[in-house]
Amino acid sequence: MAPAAPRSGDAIFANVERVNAELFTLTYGAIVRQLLTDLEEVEEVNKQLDQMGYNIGIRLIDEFLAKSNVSRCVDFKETAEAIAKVGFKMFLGVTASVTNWDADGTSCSLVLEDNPLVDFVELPDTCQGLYYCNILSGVVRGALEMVSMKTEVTWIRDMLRGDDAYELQVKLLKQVPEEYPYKDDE
Amino acid sequence: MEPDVSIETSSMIRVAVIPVGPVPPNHLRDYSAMLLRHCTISLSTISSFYTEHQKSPFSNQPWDSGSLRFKFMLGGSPSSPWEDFQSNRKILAVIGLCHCPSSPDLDAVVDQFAAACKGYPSALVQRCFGFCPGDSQLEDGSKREGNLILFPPSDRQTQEFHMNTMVQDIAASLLMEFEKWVLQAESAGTILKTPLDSQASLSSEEVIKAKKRRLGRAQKTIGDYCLLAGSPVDANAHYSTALELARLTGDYFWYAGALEGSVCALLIDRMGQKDPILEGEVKYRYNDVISYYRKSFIQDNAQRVSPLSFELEATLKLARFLCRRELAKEVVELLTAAADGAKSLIDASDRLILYVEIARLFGTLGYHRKAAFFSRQVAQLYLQQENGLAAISAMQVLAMTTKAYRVQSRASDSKHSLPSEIGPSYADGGKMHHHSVVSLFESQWSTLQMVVLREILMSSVRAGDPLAAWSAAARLLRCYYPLITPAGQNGLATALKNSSERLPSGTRCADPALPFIRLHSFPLQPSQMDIVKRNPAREDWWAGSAPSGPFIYTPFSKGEPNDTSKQELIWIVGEPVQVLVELANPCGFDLMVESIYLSVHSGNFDAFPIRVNLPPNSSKVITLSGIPTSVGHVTIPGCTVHCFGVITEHLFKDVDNLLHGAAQGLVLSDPFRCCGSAKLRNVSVPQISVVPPLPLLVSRIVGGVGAVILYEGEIRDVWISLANAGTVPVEQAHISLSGKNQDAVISVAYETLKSVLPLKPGAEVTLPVTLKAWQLGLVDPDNAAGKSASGSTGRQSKDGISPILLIHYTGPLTNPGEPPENGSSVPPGRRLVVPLHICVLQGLSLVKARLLSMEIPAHIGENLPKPVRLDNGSTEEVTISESKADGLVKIDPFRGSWGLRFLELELSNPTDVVFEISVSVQLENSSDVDNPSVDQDAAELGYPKTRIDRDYSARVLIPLEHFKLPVLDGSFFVKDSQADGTSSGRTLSFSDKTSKAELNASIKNLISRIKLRWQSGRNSSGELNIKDAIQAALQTSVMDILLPDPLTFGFKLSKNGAGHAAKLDSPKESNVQVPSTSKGSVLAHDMTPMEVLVRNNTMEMIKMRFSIRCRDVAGANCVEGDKATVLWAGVLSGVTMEVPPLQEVKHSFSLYFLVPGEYTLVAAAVIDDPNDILRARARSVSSNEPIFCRGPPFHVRVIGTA
Amino acid sequence: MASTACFIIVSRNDIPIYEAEVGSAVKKEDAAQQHQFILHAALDVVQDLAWTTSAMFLKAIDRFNDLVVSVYVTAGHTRLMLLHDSRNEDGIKSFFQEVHELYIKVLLNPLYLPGSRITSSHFDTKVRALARKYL
Amino acid sequence: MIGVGKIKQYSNVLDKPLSKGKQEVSLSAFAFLFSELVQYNQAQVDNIAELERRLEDAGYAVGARVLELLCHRDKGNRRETRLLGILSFVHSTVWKVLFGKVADSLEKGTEHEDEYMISEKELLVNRFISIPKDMGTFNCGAFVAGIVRGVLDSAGFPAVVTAHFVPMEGQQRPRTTILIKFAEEVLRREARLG
Repeated sequence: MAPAAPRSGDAIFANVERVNAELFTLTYGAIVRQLLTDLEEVEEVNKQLDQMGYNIGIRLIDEFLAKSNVSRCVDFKETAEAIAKVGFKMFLGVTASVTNWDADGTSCSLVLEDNPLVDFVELPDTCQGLYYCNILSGVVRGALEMVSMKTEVTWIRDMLRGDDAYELQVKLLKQVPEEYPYKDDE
Repeated sequence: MEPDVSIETSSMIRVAVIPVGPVPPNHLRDYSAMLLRHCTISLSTISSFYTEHQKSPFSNQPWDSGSLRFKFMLGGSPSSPWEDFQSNRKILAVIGLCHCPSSPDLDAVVDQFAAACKGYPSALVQRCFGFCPGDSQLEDGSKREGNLILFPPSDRQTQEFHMNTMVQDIAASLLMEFEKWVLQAESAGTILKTPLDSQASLSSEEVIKAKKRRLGRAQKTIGDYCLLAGSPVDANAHYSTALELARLTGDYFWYAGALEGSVCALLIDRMGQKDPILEGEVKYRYNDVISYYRKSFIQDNAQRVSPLSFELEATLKLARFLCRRELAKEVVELLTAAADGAKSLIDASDRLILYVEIARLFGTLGYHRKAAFFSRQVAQLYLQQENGLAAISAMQVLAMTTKAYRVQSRASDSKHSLPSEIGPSYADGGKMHHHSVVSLFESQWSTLQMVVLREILMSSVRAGDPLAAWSAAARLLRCYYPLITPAGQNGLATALKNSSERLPSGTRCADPALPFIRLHSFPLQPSQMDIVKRNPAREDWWAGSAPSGPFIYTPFSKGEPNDTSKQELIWIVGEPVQVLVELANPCGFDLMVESIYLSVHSGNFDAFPIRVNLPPNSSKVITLSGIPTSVGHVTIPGCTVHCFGVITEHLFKDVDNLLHGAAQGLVLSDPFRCCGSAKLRNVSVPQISVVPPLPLLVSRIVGGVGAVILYEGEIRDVWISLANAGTVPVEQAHISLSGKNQDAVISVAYETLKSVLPLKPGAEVTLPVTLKAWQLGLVDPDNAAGKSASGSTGRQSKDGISPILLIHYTGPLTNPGEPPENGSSVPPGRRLVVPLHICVLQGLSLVKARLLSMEIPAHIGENLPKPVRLDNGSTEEVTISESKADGLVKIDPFRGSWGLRFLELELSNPTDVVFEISVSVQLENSSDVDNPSVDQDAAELGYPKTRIDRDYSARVLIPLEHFKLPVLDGSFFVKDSQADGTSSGRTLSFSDKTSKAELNASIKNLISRIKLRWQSGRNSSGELNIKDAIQAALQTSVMDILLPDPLTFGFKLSKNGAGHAAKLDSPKESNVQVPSTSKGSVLAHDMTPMEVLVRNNTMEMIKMRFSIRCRDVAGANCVEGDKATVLWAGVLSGVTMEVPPLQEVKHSFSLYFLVPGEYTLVAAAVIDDPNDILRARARSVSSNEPIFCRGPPFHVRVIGTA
Repeated sequence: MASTACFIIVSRNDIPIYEAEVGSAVKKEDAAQQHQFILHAALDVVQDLAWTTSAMFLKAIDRFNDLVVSVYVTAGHTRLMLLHDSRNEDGIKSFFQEVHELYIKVLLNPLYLPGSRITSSHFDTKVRALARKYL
Repeated sequence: MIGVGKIKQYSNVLDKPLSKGKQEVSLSAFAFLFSELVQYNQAQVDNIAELERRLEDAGYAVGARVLELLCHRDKGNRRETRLLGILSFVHSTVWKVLFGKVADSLEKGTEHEDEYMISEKELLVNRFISIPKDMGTFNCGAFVAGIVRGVLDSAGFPAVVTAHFVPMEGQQRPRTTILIKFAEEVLRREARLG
């Protein structure tokens, strides 16, 4: 069941209110820096970023559904496409491509050529093991959970680690009926 | 070149000041100081000494405003080849300083001085001052004329005045000399040469040239003298002519000189006031001066002599003149230019002077890095000359640079303040802001810093200053070890050792070397934790104040380091404390710390030093201990370390900052991390306050180590001994319980404790505590879990479940040491926590309890069997109870026991010890209120003990008949009917609940009278909780046990009846039979009179119809029916009678048995219009339903006749 | 290319955050140290000069013997300092400008703490390349 | 190069040209991110002051970079050496780039010589944040204040910068004023430069 008239990401992005990407990038950078200072352990930082992302995801989904009249798509495939083509575009102004579907269509990859989070980021030796963009995986996870898709989101490729792109693998764990989001940290 | 030159220098009269004869240094210093005070003498003051011989050449000398300037050259100076060129370079006067006491012979003095003056041909005036002369010297001196002036001993002030006049005199005579000189110079003129004028070839035109130039040079020189004479205007006049002439003759060098002079004259004239115009003028002219000096550079004799030094001096002079922040740019340019000159200077010492001057000027300009740079150049020049003095100067110069390079020793306290001032900034926010962290490590320019420190080290070694060397090496090693190769590190270590060998033992140094020391933690002894704030107002002084230490609750504890800073510690005078610190040795050598101890400035703490050895690249956590010595606050900024032969203080704060920087990647490395030590949040020293000595109780369980092991329900005493280990008596002590299973503590001998107060130091008291083991079943789930965890044994010695004795105790309110008013705050109390570790073992256990009933029919006889219920009768109590003792077990065959019930308890003993159990029943008739002798009734029935071996089980029978109530009386029965109300619909007025409760109450009452005690081994005994079991067992049939039937029936043979029978047949037979009958047997074919006794057990009259049945063995009715085997007389059925309350009614009848055998008589009654009580008792539901009542069966044995 | 050239970046807190001897002359340790001493001393001059102009390139602001110090002050008062014996102002200027751009990129990395040492090896190689190109 | 689809890969970020500052992301994306920043820090602190300090800290990191970037890109490598210069730089250049508009006003403190105020009717970061009552005077502007301080401090104009709500008559929402108090060394230097 294809959504009625899914507006293209670009169209929406053109209409939504926007801010300078640099402010966004630098602010995110400041956040990561703070986390590194506070938590000290890179692993902890990854966790925290993912958590933040999750918090965002579960709130962001409504706006997404509202702005792009993507009618709630039940099909995981459609959802993935929507995220990649519309979601990323309307929020970050970049488009992702969906690839590497597995046989039973429960796992795919969102591939980003570039994303505004990482301008001029270079991992120093002290930060090896940091998933700088981990917030994105959280967002995707959170958002999908709100359309009742429990997923596992992991980084396959990370340009900061010398890969040629950012690849998020999204694995559909189970498609649960309506379920309210829990906030495990508070 | 000359040091410290300024534009004004050319106006200064040089005076050589030389000691004459031996002069002790301190006096020399003193005298010269007196002299140096008078370096400017205003003309006005010297007029008195001045006498104008001929017309003074200084026509417009400013007598009122002008002055002469002196430049005293202590120890004199060699005459300069440039004297002719700049007259101010000449030594124009010589002053001798003589300490008369040390040189008695004044003539000798005079000669010496004269000799000395020979060295200064240019000197126009010579004076020798003789200080504190003896009387002889005085008078001898007064005789002589000449230039020996004696300063008669007198107070300082007069001496000063004397000195003043003397100098003025000198000034005057100099002035007169100048006049002479000038006059003759103008007339005669002199040949003025400088080293520049080549001596070599005096070719003809050279000579002519010289002649031409002479005039100009003379004018210039005259100008110089005018300046010296303090007459700028005259000077200026001469200079201008000189300039004119010099320009004409192309005598650039002298031109420049004259120009310099003119500028000086200008300044003198303006009395040093500076306005922009003047400044501009000076700048302009001096640039000329410089350029002309440069012009005057002559190639051919360049290698021998060059005007360069003058050019540089001029530059420096100008620079000094302009040296202000606003003009920094120009000054810098000048100085830079001057610096460039350095390499082309021929004389090394000139270069030295140049750099010194440049450094100074930069310094005054506020360019400290520049200054440092040139100072370092100077130092290097010094180091090039291989001698101790040079080395010392080098060291001193380098020391000046340390500030700029941020490597200064702590001895110069500026750096010392650094940590402290940033201290708070991050102590508050846990994490520091990045930028502020950065600024913390401002200017860590390690490359330079290491070089400088190395140079300082080297120079101080050369200069033979071991302390300086040590400190430099220490700073190097501590700050830059990561950049130094292990070999280098070793080198520094040896450097430290070597220099320490030259130091007196116990030398302190402000700069710490190794190891790195950080605060690790404050381990808290329980004694410290359990200090309780004392509230003298209230009796329970500890109430409301939690013990200090880790128990304080801080609302904002986000795990940030700052909450440790909030923490407060209380230490007690005289009680040792411990602090853990971590040491790190990140270097490649074994570090031997001779001693390390906490450094406490508050001076009320005795720290115990210890000795540590740190292998290469290792860290250690060590415990430092000490004893607070006096009340107050203790602050522990760091540790005092004796290492590498020197004592240093290591501040925790510094290391904290260091680690901070390391965390931010701003410092080279984290010494602890690189020793493989984990990172830990930097602990800040807590607020430590020391309180006066307190008593200190220590407890131990007598004879018991570890947990007290008890069987379920066991009761035992344990003895706890308390000893006062403190130095103050315990004056108050209160024991309270806390923790789980508090009821396990039956009693604590509070009084014993109270009685021994005050408990003197060293005294000890032992108090018994009676414990009762709780039921394993009843322990709460969490330790039940623990139980399962700890296996089947069920040992629960976990602190979790054991009760705890809390003993709050205090010393005297004001401690003897100080008067109460300053100890206004009451010394705190203390809390001793004595956990009573109880471990309960499963003991004797009740398997189950059952109710058994036994029915044995009674045998008929002449007299009724004593109804058991009568036992409760108040008559002849004792005997009855005695008889009962065995009656409980034996059963009277005649009486039988109908509806008798037994409680059977089955017990098992899973333990490995033998248990002896004894059941006892308390005979207390609580229901019989009107019975006066209730308490007497509270006698106990002992049962013989039963022994249960290990792993066996046994049964105990308890007859319950004694609980039967005598009367089915209202008072009790109302209660009972309530109890039963549930079943009878009419008693709805009673709520189920209460009725149930009542029932339970009565049951409890019953149960509580049955006790089952056990004993095992010597001292372990207890009571088995069987209540529940019994309750369960009784619940159903409790009514039957408690309540008697409303009616009881008893049969007996009536005697008279027997007699009557005897009449019937032969008397002798009857005689024979009587005993037989007495045995309760009956003869067949014989009329046997009997009677039935009906007793009313209630309080009301009972109307009823009753009948008697007789059955044979087969149970067939043998009275009625066709083949009846028994004939009868009297009424057997439908007998109606009324029995008054608690009365018996007799009904007689006779039976005639046809067949011998066994018969059974039973009486049964139907009660007419029964009352509630009866209904209730009978549990009848409806009101009209008849109520039956049936007596126990009676056996009759019928014997056949022959 | 300059025979002697010592390039150094000094943070606004006067901490050297990058050092490179980029001269063609054979490296001698004590010489290198001397270079840094000169540069360190020059900071005094810079700190005054920097406020007298809004230009970033301050040209040659100091010298010692035949070594000249040229300085480029960024907006954030990070100072690019070059000690050199050649007199090729334009080359130096463009060198500074390009390094400045590199520095900005480093600075934009949120994981780089302003004022701390620049450890990126890419940066180093690029700077040296620029030195070869312009000095 | 954001949002331009396929872009060429760079071996290293240093090869990547500096952006022209034209790229954009959706406001809500920033809003979400920012609220996470606030929430995270809120969880780290005990009191408002500390929270504001941390936000300011975060802002500072941004400001320090913005200064360097903008002076290079938008000011053609000119440094601001005078007080008014740097202020207008903040008020116009920085604001324009970061918030898409010049700040509403830049005024000099009336009573204090060393105080200046930049005011915004509706500061970007305050548009989507509603302050719970119990947080009293807390102002997310602290982040912006931090940015300003970062710019000023890095440019050599150390100052204390704070954000305040200033109620406006006729408006239900108060405006936010960034109060700048310069260190006296700055004023002294200004005096010297004349």
